[in-house]
Amino acid sequence: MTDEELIAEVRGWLAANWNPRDKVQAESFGRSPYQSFLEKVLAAGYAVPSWPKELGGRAMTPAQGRLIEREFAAVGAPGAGQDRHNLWANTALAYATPEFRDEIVPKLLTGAVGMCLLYSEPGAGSDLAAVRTRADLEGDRFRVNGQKVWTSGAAIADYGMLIARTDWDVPKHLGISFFFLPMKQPGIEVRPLRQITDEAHFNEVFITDAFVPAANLLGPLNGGWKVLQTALAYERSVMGDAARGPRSGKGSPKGDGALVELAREAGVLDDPLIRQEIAQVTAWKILNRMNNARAKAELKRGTSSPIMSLGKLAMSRILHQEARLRTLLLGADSLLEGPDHPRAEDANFLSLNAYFTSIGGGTDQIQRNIIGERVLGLPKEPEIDRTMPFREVRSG
Amino acid sequence: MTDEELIAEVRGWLAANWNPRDKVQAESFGRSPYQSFLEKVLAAGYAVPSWPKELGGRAMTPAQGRLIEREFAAVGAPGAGQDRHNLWANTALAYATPEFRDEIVPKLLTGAVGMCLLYSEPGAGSDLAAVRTRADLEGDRFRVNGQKVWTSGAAIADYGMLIARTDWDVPKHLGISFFFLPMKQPGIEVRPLRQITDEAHFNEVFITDAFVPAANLLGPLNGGWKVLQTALAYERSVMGDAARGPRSGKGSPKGDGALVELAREAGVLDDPLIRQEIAQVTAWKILNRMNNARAKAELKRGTSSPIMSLGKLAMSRILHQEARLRTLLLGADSLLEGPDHPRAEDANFLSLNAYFTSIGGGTDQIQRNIIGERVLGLPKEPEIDRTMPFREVRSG
Amino acid sequence: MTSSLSAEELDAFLESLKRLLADRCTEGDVRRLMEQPGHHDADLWARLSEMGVPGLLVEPAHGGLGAGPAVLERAMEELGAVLAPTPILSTVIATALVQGLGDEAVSARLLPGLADGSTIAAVALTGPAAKWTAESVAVAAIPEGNGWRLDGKAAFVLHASAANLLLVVARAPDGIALFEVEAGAKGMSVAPLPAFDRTLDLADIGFEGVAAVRLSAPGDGWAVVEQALDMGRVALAGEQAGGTRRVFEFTTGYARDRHQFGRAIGSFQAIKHMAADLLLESESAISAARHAAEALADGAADAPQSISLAAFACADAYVRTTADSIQMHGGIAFTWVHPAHLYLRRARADAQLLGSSAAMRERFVQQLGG
Amino acid sequence: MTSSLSAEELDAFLESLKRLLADRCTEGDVRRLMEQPGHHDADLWARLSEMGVPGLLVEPAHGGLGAGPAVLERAMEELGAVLAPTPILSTVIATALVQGLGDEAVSARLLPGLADGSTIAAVALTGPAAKWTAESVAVAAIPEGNGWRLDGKAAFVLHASAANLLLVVARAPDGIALFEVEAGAKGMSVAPLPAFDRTLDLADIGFEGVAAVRLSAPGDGWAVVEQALDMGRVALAGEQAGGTRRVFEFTTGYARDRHQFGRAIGSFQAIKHMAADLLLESESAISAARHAAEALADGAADAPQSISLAAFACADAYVRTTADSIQMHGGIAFTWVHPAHLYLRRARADAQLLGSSAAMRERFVQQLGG
Repeated sequence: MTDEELIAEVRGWLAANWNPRDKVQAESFGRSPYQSFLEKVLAAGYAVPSWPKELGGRAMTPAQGRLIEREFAAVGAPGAGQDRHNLWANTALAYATPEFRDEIVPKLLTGAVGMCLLYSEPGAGSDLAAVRTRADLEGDRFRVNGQKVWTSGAAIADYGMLIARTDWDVPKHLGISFFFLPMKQPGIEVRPLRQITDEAHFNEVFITDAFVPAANLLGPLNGGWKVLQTALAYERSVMGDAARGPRSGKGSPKGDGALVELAREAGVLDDPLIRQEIAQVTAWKILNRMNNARAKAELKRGTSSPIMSLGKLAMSRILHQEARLRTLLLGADSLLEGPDHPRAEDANFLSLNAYFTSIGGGTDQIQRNIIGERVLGLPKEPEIDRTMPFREVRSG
Repeated sequence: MTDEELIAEVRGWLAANWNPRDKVQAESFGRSPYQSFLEKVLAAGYAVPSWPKELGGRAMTPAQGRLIEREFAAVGAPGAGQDRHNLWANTALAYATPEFRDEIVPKLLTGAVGMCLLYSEPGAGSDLAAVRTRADLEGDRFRVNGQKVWTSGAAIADYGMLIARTDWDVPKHLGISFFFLPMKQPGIEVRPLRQITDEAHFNEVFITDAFVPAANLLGPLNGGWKVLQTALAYERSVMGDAARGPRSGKGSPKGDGALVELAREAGVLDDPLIRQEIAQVTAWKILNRMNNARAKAELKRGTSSPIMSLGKLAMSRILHQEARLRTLLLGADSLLEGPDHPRAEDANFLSLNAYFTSIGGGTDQIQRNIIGERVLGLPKEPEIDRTMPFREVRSG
Repeated sequence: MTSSLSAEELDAFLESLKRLLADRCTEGDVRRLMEQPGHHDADLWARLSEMGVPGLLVEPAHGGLGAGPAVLERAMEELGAVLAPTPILSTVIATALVQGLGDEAVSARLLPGLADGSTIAAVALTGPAAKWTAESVAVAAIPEGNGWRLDGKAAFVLHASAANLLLVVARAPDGIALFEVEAGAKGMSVAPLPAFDRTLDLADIGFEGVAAVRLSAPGDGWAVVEQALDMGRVALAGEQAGGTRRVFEFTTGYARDRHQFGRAIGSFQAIKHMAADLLLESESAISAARHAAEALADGAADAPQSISLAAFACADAYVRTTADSIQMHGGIAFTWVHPAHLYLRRARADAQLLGSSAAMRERFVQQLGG
Repeated sequence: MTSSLSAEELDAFLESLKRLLADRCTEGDVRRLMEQPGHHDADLWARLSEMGVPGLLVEPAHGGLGAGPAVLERAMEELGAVLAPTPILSTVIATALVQGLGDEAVSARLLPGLADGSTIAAVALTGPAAKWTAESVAVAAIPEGNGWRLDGKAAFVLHASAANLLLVVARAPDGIALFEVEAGAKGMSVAPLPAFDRTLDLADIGFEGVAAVRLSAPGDGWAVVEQALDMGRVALAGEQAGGTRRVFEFTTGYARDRHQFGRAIGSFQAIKHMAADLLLESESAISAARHAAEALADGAADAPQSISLAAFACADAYVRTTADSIQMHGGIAFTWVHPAHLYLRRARADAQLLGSSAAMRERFVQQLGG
C-alpha cells in the first residue's frame, strides 16, 4: 500500500465515520465518551496500526502509523496512534498474560475502562523502589494493603496500575510486582489531596485488604521493577510538556510577546531591569522550543535524543523564573489573589504551580541525576541499598 | 597580675625594645628579617604567653594573651600571639618528639627557619588522604619520593610539613605519616607554578630520593592524618580572609561606596541594572562583615561559631559576582589588560583570581559539604574508599 | 545588644514570648485564623499585650517597656517564626508616627492604648501606586472649618478590620501630613482585599469628604512618615529573619530525617549544598535585621542605610529560603497540609510591604553616594 | 539545514575542516600564536582558504563557495571549538559589507580576494564608546577633492595587524557611509591593544586627514552596516556555541576520569548537576546559533530577532560554561598550562564584541514589540 493510498483510505473512512463537530479533548486516563467511535477505529485497524493483526493492528510501519495520526489530527478525531501513546494498552501488551491481555487491551483501546497510577507512596517518592504497599498471595489472588499518593483520576478509575512489594527479604528492586488492581471494590478509599495551589488534581489512595486476581499480574512475580521501567518510559515519551501556565489566563497574553504585553499593561515596560528579565525568560522559552525541534529532527526512529531529556529541567527553570518576573512586574499588586485580580492570581498560582514541574514526575535534582548518568555517562553514586534485603533498608 | 599591670608591663617593654618605624608586614612562612627582635619577644614570654614556662610561655590565660597582642598590634610590632597564630610551632608543640620540639620550636617562634606545606598532590587535591608520595623507612631515616603541588614559599623554605604514605596496605587515612622534611637537600626540586592569572605564587615540588630523619616524624608512624587535621584546623583559624581583591588597585576605589565610584568613573552610574548589581554585591560584602562580627561576638572562648565557616563560601560568591559586575561596568573596555588599562586589568584579574578562593583551600563544593556535615549535622555520603586498602583505591 | 534590657532580661523576655507562642500560636491556630475574616486573634493579642509586646517602643511614661527597636526586632523574629497573625506591624508604624510628631498631648492620648494593646491601629500610608513613597500618597487633605476633610484612596492598608484607630497620611496644602479619622467615619469605605497570604488583613480605603483631625504640625511631614516606615522596616526585617531561620531549621531537620535510596536525603549533595547556601541566607538575614535595629537604637548615622540593606536582604532571603524549602522537601511540601507554602505566602507578602526589594536596593545605592 | 550544500556535502566539509584543525590548530599552536604579535597563522589561514572557508558567503561568480550563513555557522563552531586564531570574523563582516553595497564593480574587485583568503580585511566599525551602534561611530568623513578625508577614532578593530584591506565605517554629511583606506595610508595610526584574550588581535586606529575612497552610494548606509554586523553576530554565535560545546565535552570527560575519594568526581551530585545544567546551556547555544543562521539564510522575517537571541544566549552560555568548567576541574584548571582559562578568556572577549549581552537583550525586547 502506498502512502497516497493509505491517506486516501483514512480520509475516506473518517469522512464516513467521524463528524468533526464531535471534536474532543485528549483524555489520558482511559474512559472515553466516544467508545462507539473508538470501537470503529479499532476495528478499522487505525488504533494500533503497527501491532499484529490478531491484536487489532495492521502490522504497518511507524511511518504509516504517523500518516494515519496526521489524518486523524487534521479533523480532530481521537483514537489513532495508540500504539505510540496509550500507556495502559502498551504496558498490558508487553507484560500481561495472553488471557488478561485479550480481555483488557480492547477495553483500554476503546476507552471502556478508566485507569490510574498507583506508584508513589508517602515514603517512596523519588525512590519508587522503596514502596511498602504489600501484596500477599492468597490462593489465586493477592491481598493488598498500603497507601498510595499523587494519583490522578483515582475516583473514576476502574483499574490502577499498581506496584507493591511481594518479597521483603530480597533487595528492594527485586521484590516488587506489578498489577492491574480493580479500583471498584471495598477496601479502596480515595481522598482528594489538596495542593498548595488550593486545587485537588490528585488523590491519596488508602488500600486496606483489597484484592487483585493473580491473573492481573503483569510480568513475573517479583519482576515488577522492569515492568515499571517500561511503563515509565512510555509515560515520559507521552507526557511531552505537561507544564501548565497561569491558571486564569485572563492576565496572560499569548505568544513570544506575551511578557512584553504584560509589562506594558502593568505600566512598567520602560523599566530596564524588567526588560532584561523579559528578554531572558522569553529567550528560555524560545530556546526550549528550538531544542525540542532540533531533538525531533535529530531523532532517529525509536531512539531518544539527548536533548529530549532536558525539556523538563528547562521548563522548570522557565516556570519559576516567569513566576518571579510576573511578581516583579506587578509589585504590590502581587499581594492579592482571586478572580478580581487575575494578574496577581496568575503570578501567585505560577509561583506555586511551578513546583508541579520541578518536583512532580521526579524532582529537578533527580532529573539532573538522570541526565548526568544516562545522557552524559557520568557514574552513578554508590547505592548502599541496592543489595541489602529490603527489610533492612531505612526509608520514609 | 591584673590586666592593667600586664598592659603597663608590655607597653614599657615595647617602648624599650621596639621602634615603631621598624613596622613590618606579617610573614606567615617563617623566616623573618626581625629575628633578633623576635628572640627578645620570646625571651620576654610574649611570643606564646599561654604556653608553659619551660617552652617560652608564661602560662597566661587566652584573655591576657590577647591583651599582649593588642599592645603589639597598636605599635605594629611582630611576634606576639604565636600561641594562637603560628601554625608551625603549634603543630610541632603538639606532635613532635620532645627532642625535636626543643630544637625546632624556638627557631619557628623567632623566624629562624622558613617553612612550606607539602600536602596537595596532582592526584590528591580535594582528597588529601589519597596522597601517593611515599616515605620508606631505611634505618633511622625515611626515603621520600613523590610530587607535591600548590606549595607557597617552597624555594626559600628550610622545612616542609609533609604528608606521605608509609603503609599502602591499610585504608587510606591509616597509612599516612607527617614529617618536617628538610628542604635544602638534593632530591628536592622546586618549580614555580604559573597560574591562570599569569602569576606564580605557588610551586610544584618534585621529590626524588630525598631523606627525612626519623626524628622529624610528628605523631606516630601512620598516624599522620590526625596531625594533619590539627594543622589544618590551625591554618583555617589563622587564614581569616585570604581573598585578594583586584591586583592593580589603581582602578579600585575603597570602602562601601567603591563600586558606586567605579560606576561613576565608568559613566554608567545611572544604569538601573548596574545600580541593582552594585547594591547586591555591596550588600553581600557588608553582610559578610556583619556575619563575621556576630560570629566573633557569639564566639565562646575556644569554640568556633557556625557562622565562621560561612566566610569562605560568602567570599567566593562576592568575588565572582564582583568580577561580573566590574565586567558589566566596563563593557568593551574589559577586552583589555595590562598596566595602561588598570580597570580592565582589575576586572579580568578578579574574574580569574576569584577561583583562588572558590577552589583553593577546599573548593566551594567541599566547603558546602563541610558546612552541611559539621555545622548542620547532615549525614556524610557513603564513603566507598574509607575501609579498603589504599592500594585498591582508584585515585588521580 | 543595644537596648534598655540587660542580656539576661532580654533572654528571659524572649523565652517567655517563645513559650506563649508555642502554646497559643501553633500551626493549627494559624490555619484556623486564615479561615476567619480579619485573621485577628484577640486572645493572642491580649496575651502579647500583657507581656508588653505592643508597647516595646513606647516609653514607660506612656505605659510601654521602652525597650527600643533592638528588642522589638528580636520579638519580631519570634513572631515571624510562627507566622503569628497579629496587628503588630501597624502598631509599630503607628507608634513611631505618633512618637515622631513629638507632640506630648497626642502622645499622652494615643501611646498608652497602643502600648497596652487596647488600641489597634491601621495606617493608611500609600495610594494604589503602592510604593510607600511620598509620591504614592493619594489622599488629599483640605482644611474645612476647624478641621480637615480627606478625599482619595489608600491601598494595602494593614489590619483595618480589627483597628479602632485609623491614622491617615495625606497630602495637605503644606505638604504631607498625618491625620486621625474616627472608626466608621462618614464617607469612608473599607474594602477588604483577598490576600495571597491568607493570614494577612489587607484593605483598600476610600475617602470621600471624610472629616479628620490633623495630628502633625504645619509643614511637610514626610520625614516623620519615612522614619516610621523605617521603624516598620526594622520590624518587618525581624519577622523575615525569624521566618527564614525557622523554615531553614525545619527544612534541614527534614533533610536529616527523610530517607530515600536508603539514605537521609540530606546526605545527598544536591540537598546538602542547598542547605549550606541557605544557612548563609538565614544567618545573613539575622545579622542584617539585628544590625539595622541596633543602628536605629543607637541613632547611628548609617542607620537608614542599614535599614535599606536589611529590607532587601531579609526580603530576598525569606523568599529564596521558602522557595528552596519546598523544592528540598519534594512532594510533601506541594500539599496544603504542609506548612512550607504558608511561609512562602508570607515571604512573598513581606517582600512587597513597605517597598519592594528593588526599591530598597535603589535607596541603598543612593545612600552609598550613588 | 538551509544551505546550498547537501547534508552529505556539509558533513564531508565539516569533517575535512575538523581534520585540518586537529592537525594544524592544536592547543600548542594556539599557545604559540598567543606569544606572537598579531597572533596570525598565515599557514593555517592558507589551508583554510584552500578549503574555501573565507569564501563561504561569497557567490561562486566571485570565487566563493556561496554556501551561505548556515554553513558558515557550522564552520565557526569548529573554529571556535579549537580557539582558532584567524581573521575569519573580520572577513565575514567585510564580505557582508561589500555584498550589502550591491555594487557589482566593488564586489568584483574585493570579493575574490576575500574569498580566496589573499585579502585579509580589518573593519573600523565602532568608536571608543564601543557599542557597535550608529551613535558609537567616531570617524567623520568630509568630501575633499575627488575623494574623502577621514578624521577621528575607531576602537577595538579586529585583525588590523594582518590586514591588507581596511574598511572604515564613518559619518559622512549624508549619514553613515563605508570607506576604503589603503594600508599604511598617511595620517593613520594603528595602536595595537593588549587583549585579555591573548589570541585576539585588537587595535585602536586614529585617523587624521586620511584619504579614503567612498564605497557606499549616497544616503545613510547604516542599514548595510547593521546587516553586516548581524552576519558577524551569526558567525560569532557559531564560534561561541562551538567553544561552549568543546569546553563542556572536555569538562564532563574530566569528571568521568578524575577520581577523588575513590570515585569519579562526576559521580558526585555537585559535579553531576553542574554538568546537567551545562548540557542545557551548551545545547541551547547550538540551537540558537544554528537557528539564527538558518533564519538568516532563509531570509526569514524573524531573522534579526533570532540573531539577537543567539547573540546573548550564546555569549552567556559560553561565559557560564567556561567559568563553571574551571570550578568543576578544581586546582588543575587554575594553572596556566591547562586550557580552561584560554576558553574563558575567549568567552569573555566574545561576550563584548559586536555588542554586549545586555544590549542584545534590549534589542530583542524591542523586536518582541517592547
